[in-house]
Order: sequence, then C-alpha cells, then structure tokens
Amino acid sequence: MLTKTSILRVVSKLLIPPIMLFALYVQFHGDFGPGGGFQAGVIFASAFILYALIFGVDNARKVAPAWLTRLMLAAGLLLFAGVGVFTMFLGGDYLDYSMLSKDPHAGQHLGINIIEFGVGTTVAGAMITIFLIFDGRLRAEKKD
Amino acid sequence: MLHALSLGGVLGLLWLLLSGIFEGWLLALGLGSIIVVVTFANRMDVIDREGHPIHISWRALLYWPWLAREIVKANWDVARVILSPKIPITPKVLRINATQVTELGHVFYANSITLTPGTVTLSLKNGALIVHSLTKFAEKGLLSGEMDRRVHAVEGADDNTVISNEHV
Amino acid sequence: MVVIAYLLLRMHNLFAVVMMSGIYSLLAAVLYVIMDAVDVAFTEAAVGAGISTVLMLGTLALTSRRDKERTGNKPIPILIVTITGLLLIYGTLDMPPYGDPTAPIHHHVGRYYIDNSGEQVGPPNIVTSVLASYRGYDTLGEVTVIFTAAIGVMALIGRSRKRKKKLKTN
Amino acid sequence: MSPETTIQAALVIPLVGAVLIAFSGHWPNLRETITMITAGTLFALVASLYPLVMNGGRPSVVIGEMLPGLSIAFSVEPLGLLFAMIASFLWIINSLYSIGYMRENKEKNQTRFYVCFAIALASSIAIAFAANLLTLFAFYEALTLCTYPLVTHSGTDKAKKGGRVYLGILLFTSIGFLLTAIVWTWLIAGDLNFTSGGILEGKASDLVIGTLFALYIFGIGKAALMPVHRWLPAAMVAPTPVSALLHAVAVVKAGVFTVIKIVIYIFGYDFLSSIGTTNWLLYLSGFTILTASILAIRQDNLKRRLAYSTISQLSYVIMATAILAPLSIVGAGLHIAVHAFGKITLFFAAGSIYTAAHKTEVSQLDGIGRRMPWTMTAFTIGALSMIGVPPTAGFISKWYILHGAFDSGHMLAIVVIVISTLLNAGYFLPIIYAAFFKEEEKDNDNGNFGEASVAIVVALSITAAATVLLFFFPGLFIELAQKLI
Amino acid sequence: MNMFSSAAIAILVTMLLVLIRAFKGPTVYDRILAANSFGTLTMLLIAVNGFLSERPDFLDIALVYALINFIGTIAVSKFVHFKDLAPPLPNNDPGDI
Amino acid sequence: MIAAHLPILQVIIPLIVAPIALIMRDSRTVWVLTLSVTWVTFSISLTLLIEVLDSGNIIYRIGGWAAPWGIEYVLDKVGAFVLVIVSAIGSIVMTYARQSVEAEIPDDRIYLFYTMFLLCLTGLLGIVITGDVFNLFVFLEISSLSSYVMISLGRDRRALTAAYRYLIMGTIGATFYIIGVGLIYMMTGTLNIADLTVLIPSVSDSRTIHTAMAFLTVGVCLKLALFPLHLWLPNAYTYAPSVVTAFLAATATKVSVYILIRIVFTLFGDVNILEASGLQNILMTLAIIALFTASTIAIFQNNMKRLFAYSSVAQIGYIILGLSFASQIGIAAGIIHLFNHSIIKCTIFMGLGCITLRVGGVSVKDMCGLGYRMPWTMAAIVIGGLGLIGIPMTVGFVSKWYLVRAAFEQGMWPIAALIITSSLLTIVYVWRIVETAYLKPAPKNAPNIKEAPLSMLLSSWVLALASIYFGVNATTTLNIALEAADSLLNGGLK
Amino acid sequence: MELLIDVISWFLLIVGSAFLLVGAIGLLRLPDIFSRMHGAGIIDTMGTAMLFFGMFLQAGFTIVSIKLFLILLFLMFTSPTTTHALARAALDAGLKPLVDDDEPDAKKLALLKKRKKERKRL
Amino acid sequence: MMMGFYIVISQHNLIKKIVGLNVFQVSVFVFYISMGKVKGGTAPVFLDGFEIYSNPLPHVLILTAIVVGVATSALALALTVRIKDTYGTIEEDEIEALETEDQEKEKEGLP
Repeated sequence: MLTKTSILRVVSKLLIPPIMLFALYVQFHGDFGPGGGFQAGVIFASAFILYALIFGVDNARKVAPAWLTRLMLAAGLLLFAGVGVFTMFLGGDYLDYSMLSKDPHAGQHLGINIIEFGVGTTVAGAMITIFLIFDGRLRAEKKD
Repeated sequence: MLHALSLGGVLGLLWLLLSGIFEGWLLALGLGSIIVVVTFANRMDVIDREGHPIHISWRALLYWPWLAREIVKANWDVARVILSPKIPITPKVLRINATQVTELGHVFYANSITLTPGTVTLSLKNGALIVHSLTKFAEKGLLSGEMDRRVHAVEGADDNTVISNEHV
Repeated sequence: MVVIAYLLLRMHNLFAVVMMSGIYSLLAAVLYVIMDAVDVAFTEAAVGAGISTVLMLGTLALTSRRDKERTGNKPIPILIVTITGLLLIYGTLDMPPYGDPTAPIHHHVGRYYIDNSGEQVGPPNIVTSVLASYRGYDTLGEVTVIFTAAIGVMALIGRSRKRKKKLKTN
Repeated sequence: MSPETTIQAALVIPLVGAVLIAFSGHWPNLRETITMITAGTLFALVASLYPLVMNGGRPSVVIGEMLPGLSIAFSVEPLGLLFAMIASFLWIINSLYSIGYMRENKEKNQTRFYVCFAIALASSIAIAFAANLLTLFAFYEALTLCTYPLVTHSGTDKAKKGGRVYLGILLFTSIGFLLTAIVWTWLIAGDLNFTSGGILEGKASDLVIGTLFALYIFGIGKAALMPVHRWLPAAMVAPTPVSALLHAVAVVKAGVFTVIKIVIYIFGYDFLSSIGTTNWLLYLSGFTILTASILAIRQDNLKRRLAYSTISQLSYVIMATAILAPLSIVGAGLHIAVHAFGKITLFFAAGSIYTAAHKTEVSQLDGIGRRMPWTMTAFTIGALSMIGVPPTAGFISKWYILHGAFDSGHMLAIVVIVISTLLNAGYFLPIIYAAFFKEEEKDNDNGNFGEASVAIVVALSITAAATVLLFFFPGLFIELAQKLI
Repeated sequence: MNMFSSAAIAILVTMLLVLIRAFKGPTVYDRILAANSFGTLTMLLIAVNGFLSERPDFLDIALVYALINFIGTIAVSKFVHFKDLAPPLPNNDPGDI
Repeated sequence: MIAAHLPILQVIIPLIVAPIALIMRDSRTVWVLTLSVTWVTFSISLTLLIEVLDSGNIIYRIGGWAAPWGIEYVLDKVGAFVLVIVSAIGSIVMTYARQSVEAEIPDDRIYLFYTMFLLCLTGLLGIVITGDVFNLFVFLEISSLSSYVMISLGRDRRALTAAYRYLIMGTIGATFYIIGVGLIYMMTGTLNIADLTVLIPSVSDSRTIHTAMAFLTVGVCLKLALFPLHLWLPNAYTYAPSVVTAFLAATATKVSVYILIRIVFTLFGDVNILEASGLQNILMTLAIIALFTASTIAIFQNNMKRLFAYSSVAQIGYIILGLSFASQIGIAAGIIHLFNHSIIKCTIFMGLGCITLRVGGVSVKDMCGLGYRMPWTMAAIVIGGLGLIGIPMTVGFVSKWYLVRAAFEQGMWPIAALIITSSLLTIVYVWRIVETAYLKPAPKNAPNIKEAPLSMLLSSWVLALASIYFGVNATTTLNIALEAADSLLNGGLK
Repeated sequence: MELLIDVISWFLLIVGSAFLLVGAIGLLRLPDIFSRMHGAGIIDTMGTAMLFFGMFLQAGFTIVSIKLFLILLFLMFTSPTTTHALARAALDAGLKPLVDDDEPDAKKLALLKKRKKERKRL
Repeated sequence: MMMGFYIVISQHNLIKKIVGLNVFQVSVFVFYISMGKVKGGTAPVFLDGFEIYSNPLPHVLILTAIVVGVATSALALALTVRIKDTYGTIEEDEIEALETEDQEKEKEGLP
C-alpha cells in the first residue's frame, strides 16, 4: 500500500484539514466570489476522497458511516425544501426568502446562506456516498 | 487535545487569510466551520504530531529560503541539460540513508529531494531513500548530504521519539 | 479540444481515455474562465476533472481497462452526426455574433439581473443571487438530481449491511 | 313497472344471471335452474313491452353519454322488439336443449358456456333495443367477443382455428368498415339516432351514399353476405347449442337486423329507392343466395350444410330489404322470425343426432328416421319451412317477399327466389328421404341408439311446433313488422 | 503588449507541448505525468487570466485546480498501481445502504 | 392559505418526503408514507383541475419573483389534466405496489425503491406544472434518473442493459433538448414559456429558431419513444420491476408527450410551427409507421411485457398522430388517448405484475391456462386488451373514434383507414393472449397458484372498471380534452 | 517604485515562462519516464514559482497575494508528493529507469532488491 | 461537440460511451457560456469600476446542467459496474450476444 511510503500519508494528514476548511470557506463566500454550496460540497467530498485513498475505504467508512452520509443527503435536501415551506408559513411564496426577516435584504441573505448550506451538505453527502460505494464494491467482487 | 486546539488556531488564521472579510456573521460562520473541520479531522484521526507538525514550523521557516536557492540552482542545471542539443544526462539510481529520526523528517527530506529538479525520490522505506538523479550536478549535490543535515536540523535534534506508525 | 475528442475516439486504452477526458474538461474550464464564467469554471474543475475522473477510475477498477479494437467507421452514426452537425451550423448562421452586447440575450432577463440583483437580493455575486434566489427552485431541482443519483448508486451497487443476503441478478 | 324500468331490467337481468351462474358453477342443478329462470324472466319482460309498442309507444332509456352528443341509449321499436322477443324466447328453449346436450355429451367448462350464453343474450337484447348506431355498434362488438369463447368451446386446435376465423372476420369487418361508416355518417349527418325516414337524406351526394352503404353492408359481417360469409361455416366447430344460438337466435339475426335497421332508420328506404347507387345489393344478395345454396348441396357435414343454408337464408332477408318495397320489408322482418324458428329446429335436430348417434355427416344418416322419429320429424318440419312449403312458416315470409318484389317489379328477385327454393329442396329433401326411406347401414359399430334425452326432444319439438303454428297464427309478428312501414 | 498576455501565451504553448507528450505516451505514466503538468499549467493559466482580465480575485478557482490536480493524480497513480483505488480490508463491512 | 400554495405543494410534498423516506428505512413505514403522499398529490391535482376548469389558468410565482425573472408555475387545462393522470396513476400503482415490490426487489433496497418512486413522481409532476423551459429540463432529469434506477432494479440481468440504453438515449434526448433551449434563449433572452410565446414570433424566421425547434422535437421524441427513436423502450419496460413498468408506461412517456405539446402548441403556438416547418407531415408519417411496425413486432413477441411495450410504442403513435392533425379535435383526440392509454396500459401491466408475483414470469408459457388459475387478474388484463383494440364501451374506443373523426375532418381519408387497419393488428396480439390464457391448458407440472393478493387485484380492477366507465361515459374527460385543446390552440399559457 | 515593481515582475514572468517552456521541452525530449519527471519538476517549481512571484508583485499586499501565496505553498507540498506517488507506481509496475552505462541497471536493481530483503530480515 | 456525440452512438464500449456523453455535454455547456459572454464585459460579480458584466443566466443554467451531467455519469458508471458483474464484459456487442442467448433460452422453455 502506498501508505507504506509514508510520504503520502504525512502530506495528506497535513492537507486534509485545510482542504476541508477551504471547502467551508467556499461554502460561505459564495456570495462574494465564485463558489457556493455545490462547489463546497465537492471540495469537502474530495478531502474525504483523499482520505479514503490514502487510508483505505474501511477507515473512511468508519469516519462517515452509512447512516451519516444518508443523513447528510437527506438533511441537505430537507433543509432546502424546508426553507421554502417555512417561507410559505410566513406568508410568502415558496422559497421567498424575503419573508425570513423584516428586512427583505437580510432575509434574502439569510435564505441564500441556508439553502447553499443545504446544497453543500447534500452534495458532499452524495459525493462521499458515491465514491465510497464505488470503492467498497471491490471487496464484494473479489470475494465472490 | 493540544494539537486540536492548535490546529483550530491555524485553521482560524487560514480562514481569516482566505476570507479577508471581518464581519461578525462570517466570523461566526468561520468559527462554526473550524469546529466542524476539527471534529471531522478528529474522527479521521489525522490530528497528531505527524498530521499537524506545529512543533517544527519555526525552524522550517528558516529552511525554506535555503531550499529555494537550491531549487533555483538545480533548475538552472537541468534546464541547461535539456536545452543542450545532445541532452548530456547521466541518470543514476542512488540509495541514500536518511539521518532523520522521525518519519516526518524522512518525508520532509524526501519531498525536498523531489522538489529540486534533477532528483526524484522513488521510494522511501524506514529511512532508506532510493533516488533517481538526472545529472552529475544533482547527484553530487545529493551525495554531499547538505540537505540531509539541514532537514535533520529542522526536525529538531532533541526530538528523538519515533512516532509509532499505526497505519503500516 | 477537437483533437482531444478525436483521440478519445481512437484510443483503446480506457485508462488513457479517462485521463484525456479529464484534460478535456480542464480545457473546458479554461474556456469558461476566459469567457468570464468563473462559477462554472469552478464547478467544472471540481466536478469534471476531479470527481468524474475519480469515479471513472473506480469504474475501470471494477471493469476492464481496454476496449476491444475495431476497425471501420459505422456509416449510420456518421450520417446522424453529420446531419446534426450541419443542422447546428445552419442554426448558427442567424445567431448574433460572439460577444455582441446588443444580442437579445443581454437585454431581457440577463440585463434585469445585472441591474437589479444587487438591490433586490444583495450578494455581489450575481450568479449566486440568480442561482439561489431568482432561480432558487432550479437549484432545488439540481440538489434533488444529485440526491437521486446518490440514492441510485446506493440502490444499484451499494453493499448490503447483512452479508448473507446478497443481491442476485438473474 | 314502467316501460323504462322494463328496458333496463331486460338489459340487466341476463347480466345478473351471468354473474349468478358464474358463482353457482359448482352446483350444476342450481346453475341451470338460474339459467332457465333468467331466460324466462327475460322473455316475460320483453313480451310485456309488446302491447305498448303495438300502440305506438317508443319507450327509451339513456344510460350514459359516451361522447358529447352521443349516448348509450336504448329505445324500443317494433323491429327491435321482434328481434328481442325471438331471441329471448328461443333462449329459453335453447337453454333447455343445452342442458340436455351438455350433460349428455359431458362437455367441459359448462359454467363458462352458460355465462357466455347469458352475456351474449344481454348483448343481443341491447342490440335489439339500441337507440342509435353507436350503442348498436358497441353491443355488436360485445356480442362478437362474448360468443368467441362459445365457438372455441372445445379448446381443440380446430376449434381455435375456427374461432380465429370467426373473430377475425367479424372484428375486421366491423372495425374496418362499420366503424368507418359510422364515423362518416356522424360527420355527414351530425347524428346517429335511429330516426324514421333516415337521417341522411339530402346530406350527401349519391356517390357518397353509395359508398357509405357499401361500407355498412360489408361492415356488418354478421349478416354473412358473400364474400364475408366465411366465418359462419368456420364457426361450426362449436357445440350444437352454440350453433343454434349463433345461426338462429343471436349473431346472424343481429347482423340482418342491423342491416334492416340501417336501411330503415339511417338511410330511409324511400330515400334509398330514390337513388340508384344501391341496386347492387340486390344482385349481390341474389348471388349469395344461389351460390350458398349450391355450396350447401356439396357439403356432407350436416352442420356445414345447415350453415350454408343459413347464409343463403340470410340473404333472403337482405334481398328483401334491398327490394325496398313496403311488403318485402315486412317479409324481411318476418323472415327473421321464421328462419329463427326453422333453423333452430334444424340445428337442434343435428345436435340430437350427434348426441344420440355421434353422427355428423349427411351420408351417415341413412335410415335414422326410424330410430329417432321425433328428431327427424322436427327436422322435416324445419326443412320444409326453409324451402317454404306450407303449412310451415317459411311460406308466409317468402310469400311476402315475393309479393314485395312483384310490386316493385324486381323480376330478378323473383327468379332468384324460385331457383333457390328449388335448390333448398335439393339439399334438404335427400336428407329426409335418406332418413326415412333408406336402409340403415349394417356394419354400424355404435349400433344401438334411440332418441336423445328428453330435454333435447322437448326442445326441438317445441320449436318445430312453433314453426308450424306460425303458419297458422302469424299475426303476432306480421302486425309487429307492419309497424315498420 | 501586456506582460500577462505574454505569460499566458507561454503557458498555452507549454500546454500544447505537454499535450503532445500526453498523446505520445508511450507508457501510462507518461500520460499521467503530462496530465499532472497540464493541470498545473491550467491552474497557472487561470491565475494569469485573472490578472489579464483585471479581476484577480478569483484565485479560488486556481486553488481548487491545484487541489483537484493533486487528488486526481494520486488517485490515478494508485489506480495504475493497484488496479483499484483504495483496497478495503476484509472482515470489516459496515455496509453502504 | 394552503389553497394558494397548492401548485407548489403538489410537487414539493413528494420531494420532501423522499429524504424522509431515506431516513426512515423501514420498508413498511416507507410504503405507508409513499402511499399517503401519492394520494395527497392526487387529491391536490384534482382540486387544481377543478379550479382550472372553473376559473382559468393558475399562476404561482416561486420565490416571489415575477414571471420572466423568476420561475413560475403555470397550470392550464392541459397541464391540470395531465397532472391528474400522473398523480392518479401514481396513487393507484402505489396502492398496488407493496407485495409486488416485496417480491421483486431485495429487502434492503425497498426503501430506496420507494424513495426513487417519490422522486420520479416529483419529477413528472414538476415537468407538467412548470412554466419555465429550463426548470422543465431539471425535473425531466429527476424523473429520468430515478426511472433509470427503478428499471435497473428488475430481476432479469437484461434490466441493466435496458436501463443503460435508456440512460444513454435519454441523456442524448435531454442534451438535445438543452441545445434547443439554448438556441431559443439566445434569440429571445428568456426562458419563461409564456414570455417565449410572445417573443418567438418576432424571430421565428431565423434559422436559429428552426434549428432549435428541430433539436427540441428530436430530443423530446427520444424521450417519448416515437418510432425510430423507440429502441430503448421495449427492453426497459420488459425487464423493469412490474410496478415500475406499470407506472412508467402510464406516465413517463405521457409526460414527454405533454412536453411535446407544450413545445409545439405553446412555445411555437403563435407561429403555427407544425405547418410552417413541415413537421406535421414528418410526425404524422412517423406516427403511422410506428402504428404498424410496432404492432407487427408486438405480434411476434413471446414475453407479454415486451409485447405490451411494443404496443406502447404503437399507442404513442396514435397520440402523436392526433396531435399532428393540429386541429381541435385532433389534439383533443391525442389528449384523450393519452389519458385512456395510461389507464389501459397501467391495468395491463399491473395485471402482468400479479402474474409475475404468482407464476414468476410472463412468457407465453406462463400464461397458459391462466384464465382459470387467476381468473380475476386475467379478466382485468382482457378488459385492458379490449380497450387497446378499441372495442366500444371501453376507453380505447373513444379515443379511436376521435382520431378517426379528426382524420375525416381534415379530409385525410387514407389516414383514417390506416388508423382503423392498425387497430386490427392490435386485435391479433391481444387475441393471442386471450387464446393462451383461456384455451391452452396449463402445463401438467404447473404448481398450484393462488389468485393475486387483494390489494393488487383491487387496484387493477379499479383501473379496469375506470376504463369501462370512461368508455361509457366519456363526456367529462372529453370535454376537458376539448377545452384543453381549444385553449392550446388559442393562447395556451397566456 | 511602481516602475521598478513592473520591471521586476516582467522579469519574473518572462523567466517563469521560459522555464515552463524548458520544462515542457524536457518533458518531450528526455528519454524515459523517470527523467521526464525532472522536466515536469521544472514546470512545477521554477516556472510556477516565478510566475506567482511576478503576479505577487503586481497584486501588492492584498487578499489576492495571500491567496497566491497559499496556492504556492499548497503546490510545494503536493507537487513532490504526486511526483513521488507516480514514480513509485511506475517503479512498482516494473518500469526500470535508464541509468548511465557505468553500471548495468539490471545488476543494480538486483542489488537494490537484495538490500531490501536484507533489511527485511533485520 | 459532434465528436462526442459520435462517440456516444458509435462506440461499443460502455465506458467510452459515457466519456463521449460527457464530451458531448461539455460542448453544449461551452456553447451556452459563449452566449453569455459580452465583449469587454467581466465576470458577473459586482465590483466597483466595472460597468459591463457578462450575462449571469447561462452560468446559472450550466451550473445546474453540470450537476445533472455528473449525476448522470455517476449513475451510468454504477450501471456499468453492475453490467460488468452480471455479464462479465462491457463491450456492447458481446452483451448483445449474451442477451440473444438469454432470449433463446427463454424461447426454448416455450411449449
């Protein structure tokens, strides 16, 4: 395994936390520059993929067990859709963020942030799920 | 725990550098992000001396300029070789024993070697490096052991504990 | 890019094909940046060059790495493709020139976003305002798509928790 | 009970009967009792409408609006009532006969048989009472479909093949031509209701009317006009009660009934006779009469011979209609009834022979009259009626048709009728002769047989008697038929 | 002529050269190497383009490129090395669904 | 308050429940959840239909943004009608689904299956109700992706390749659609359907718009499996799990037809694109070829599901044929056949699902003698088959009647004749099944089988009876179809 | 001052570009995979660094330059790592580096392997 | 663009098809983005000193489309894996041959 050479292991240990942070930075700075939930989700997932590559799928699965990825998947989507429903209860149309606050501007801002977060969560969950499944598949096959 | 905290600190700095916006809202988000990242990192078990080598950072800063100079020199050398019509290369595979104590040090050394053009680390195992060198100049520079010594110094001579490697 | 695409067609080492498609997508991303679509380039970089490639590699690992070599072009696909291509070229004849600021596309909805999003929505990134607010519902759909894909992959090749019950086909 | 309710009841009762029969399948006695009761009730209901219709009443019911402006609706008029009465009456007798036949031959799937029979009857009644072409067409198809299991009853390959021909021709013609004609009619007239005097007059050119007429005539495959007659002989694979129902009661009568209805209520016979583009029907039907008769002579299988006879007899009705004279139309209506009784008698007899002696070919019938006197007497009566010899009912209807033809100067029709009468005689009389006067073949294996079971004999006796009675008391039907004109 | 555009042209030329290597192979590793360099160059190009169009504040993209390039190359190397990406250990099956 | 939000709730409810279902995981709970959702959507769609019929188009602005800037939901009569079809079929199929799904899909994937089903429903409903061409694409993809997965969950290994082929074809179709949308957007600068309707006439002469039209049509035709582009359909329907086949056959292609209607009659409604571009003739020809080819192929199939899949291709031909007349009656015929065919095909495929459950397969050999062994199921299938032929008193007759009428009205005699002739082909294949089921004896060693479970039978019969009811009393549906056709020809979403 | 910065950054950019080209040429001309890695190394280090420094100067001390710096830092970590991973993979796959003639490479590799084994025994 | 399309419909290898699909889609994306470009414009992120911005709408659309594209690819790849599992090949013609076999088997079982 490549981890035996330890170069990869050390470097990735070093880099994974910053990558994750960078992902979250992209997540929350989508308003100001390029980026947003989707990109953030992918980057977050790629940090994870890096981890899985270096430390193996099993360890990765321990960090993100099936229930967690599932929860991430569902929670993000629910968050997004839930905001819409919430605005509906506040008297606006579906996804009308202006309702979220007295000041429409602040409402929009809040709404965008929340839904972007939802997007990010789902995307990260989805990407991690997909990758781990693709890789986890190997063992099942080899055993047969 | 200490590592986690310091990681948090470093990440916080990174956040500020990246963001460049100092509004309360974003700072709060940044804090939240850091907590999330640290939690995940903890789960991943990457927070240790290896993964977060805060203890060598100061010495490393001094090492960098030297390395940069080496890189420039090596670049010049390799560029000359490439551009000369005959491509006068003398590729060699060398085996070198690194004198560093920790694996982190080995990695540091190996990467420095690779970073300088003309030499590429092919393999690193328990302090034994196998290096591919392209030119005589690179070979000489490598065999002189200068870099080895410097990396060892960065690592910190007093630090003799070998990190147990649970992933091997 | 055309060259890469052609090579993709000719190559038989699937691995190389995957690499090339990665490069292709990188190039596309460069184009996006040049055409001022930073967000898109961002995404394409992360997705096209990154995730897609990794996923394809994963698939290659599970399947095979070479494609059977065949000779000869197939006439029907070529015909279809030629017709489609000609049609597209035909369609481009009446298009506004590239980058023309007077094109209708820049005056109707797009203009409105540029003029009003700062005031109505707020974020300096117009793309974000449009994406998340004006067309937020599209984004919801997009998230649903990716959600669907994840569940689909789970349903298709996810391993069961219980070992004894293996998914049997046929 | 109001007339409307009666109509509804008449439509629903056979269906209810069908369901009950289906559920009582495990108890044959109960099942057959239900069949008989249903049949009896149905007849009673239909007959109860007679006085009203005779007094000019036209009770009607609308069930649902199928298409905007087009309803599933029912309305009772004389011809329909005539048909309904014949059908429901003969169902009683046919049921009686079936009980004997099915039990004696130990047929399989008897429950299915009775269920389909009941549904077929429901469809027939619905056809009879249909108030517009669409309704008629709907139940026309329903009749085809629900008789299909009856035709293929035995489930053998031959039966399946016959069933396929049966279904293929009937559905092909009805969907291919009849439906087209109906849609076309609707587009021209904007209406599909059966209206006295027709709905098409003055709405389209003669050529269009001619084409439309042709579509109708060939679309109504059940009328078995050549060249769409082939299903009828093919359907002879069915058990005899089915053949009886098909050829005497429901299917073919539904066909000619539809023809008459269309001629009278869609085109209007005055209108038709005023344009010349429909004369070909006369020739075609004449041709069919003669050809079918000649073919009948050549058949050795008794049932097939009867089938060709049916084809020829149906064309009588069509020809009578095509003459377009008032009297001939009365004759046509009458002939429906007469032929029904006559032919059902013949089929009953054929079935009886099959049941008792397991004989199916004409050539095997030598001397059978002595062993089965009842059956063969009935057969003789039926045959005479087909030929048109008094004192059987066949004479009366033929007389009306001839009269009509004479009135309108269609000499050709008269010639055809005369020749065909001879031909009829030509294929029936030898059988009768052989049955009563020829010696039985000695080397007969299944030597000892007598009459068929009581139910069969009773049934065929009733129809034979009715055939004769109709000659003496035709008033019931004549009056009804005269209401048509 | 702007200094950045000259740099951009140089990068483009370099990209072309690298691409040639990628096509020529001959081994898989050559291609990977080329692809890796190509990624680096793309990143550079994007950075330079930022300056070229006077909007240098989109360097995040370049950063993402560097990141993706890194992960991609590692994945590829591992793939060609082991024929799969991250071989899981046996007897340890948490399940995916 | 809720009433005003019904258009969005229609789509959002299944969407929200999907992730909930994912978390729930217990297959029984998830089924109950899905079932209730489908019924809720059904009642919502009915309410909406009534509202649209009463008071005209409903417009809902998502996010509170006015039409061309934001995405809006627009519901006109056609849309509301299709909405009812989709959600009705959805709810009935779900009622039917439980046992069938439990039998055909691995236990631990059932909850994923239901989640997929919900997503597919979301996608289909979203397509119908949206007033934005790009939003339509997004929902199209939601429904497509989930249907690929659902198809590939079939037990036969060929389900996989079928799904793969569908995926490739579907994606090409979607991409074509996107190209078309792009070209239109380029010329007009808007994505809103109502807005486009206004803007397109001014640029309709340009070659770009013609190209766009071509791409849109081809893309959508791929999805709806119009004749030469139908290759993905037979296998996909054959090897998918029964529930999926029943659902998709009744809804997915129908919704694609709906998209075509929107493109042809709404987007390009003011420029009368059908006649202007010769598209009318092309569609008509293809539709007729589809009728004959597909029916003929169907005759020779031994697998019942495949047989009816081919029959679907033929029936889609009828729908397209009706639309291509571009007259009120013609469009109404298309719409009504869309409705009728949904009912019929759903009945049949649900019946086949029952057979799969009890017998294990639906090849000719499995069908032998089934008329006695599973009388109720077979009766339902036969009723469906009769509807397919177009026997009067079934829904099929009504649509055929209108098709023929439309053809006559346009003076296209040969086409009327062809329509009628093609239904004769239908007789052939339907009758083959009847013969096998009722006349061929069951194989000697056939295991004793029970009739299908009540819930499955009941749902099949509800639809079978519906096909009779709407055949006898078609006025309601026809009036809606006629009104819808009228509104399409006169303004559409405006 | 500004002029000076401009000149320096010009210089750096030109040098960086030149190194890029050199690296690419190396990538093309060098004989085997291992030596080509050195060419790629030039692109990764000198070329990139020079260009970045050039841009750095242009940007001044802003968020942009911080990001530039971060990217460079990141590259300095990752580029040797990827090169190493690749080299390692190539080596394990059985590709033998071309070596100078003074020692036949087969012999050398055999020696290497022997040593590896010895170490393992220890 | 057409090249990708050609790959999709002409190639027999399932993975190559997917790659082709990607290429095809990416070309469409590029086409969209090129619509949004305005000469002299800049990226649609507000910044003082810039007046002309590129049209943001195509960007938004393509963002969504990219996501859809990757989702599709992921599914297609998953399917490919399954196909490889059950058929043992990912060549279309070989799969077709196997399918015909299946079909034959089915027919054999018929009465």
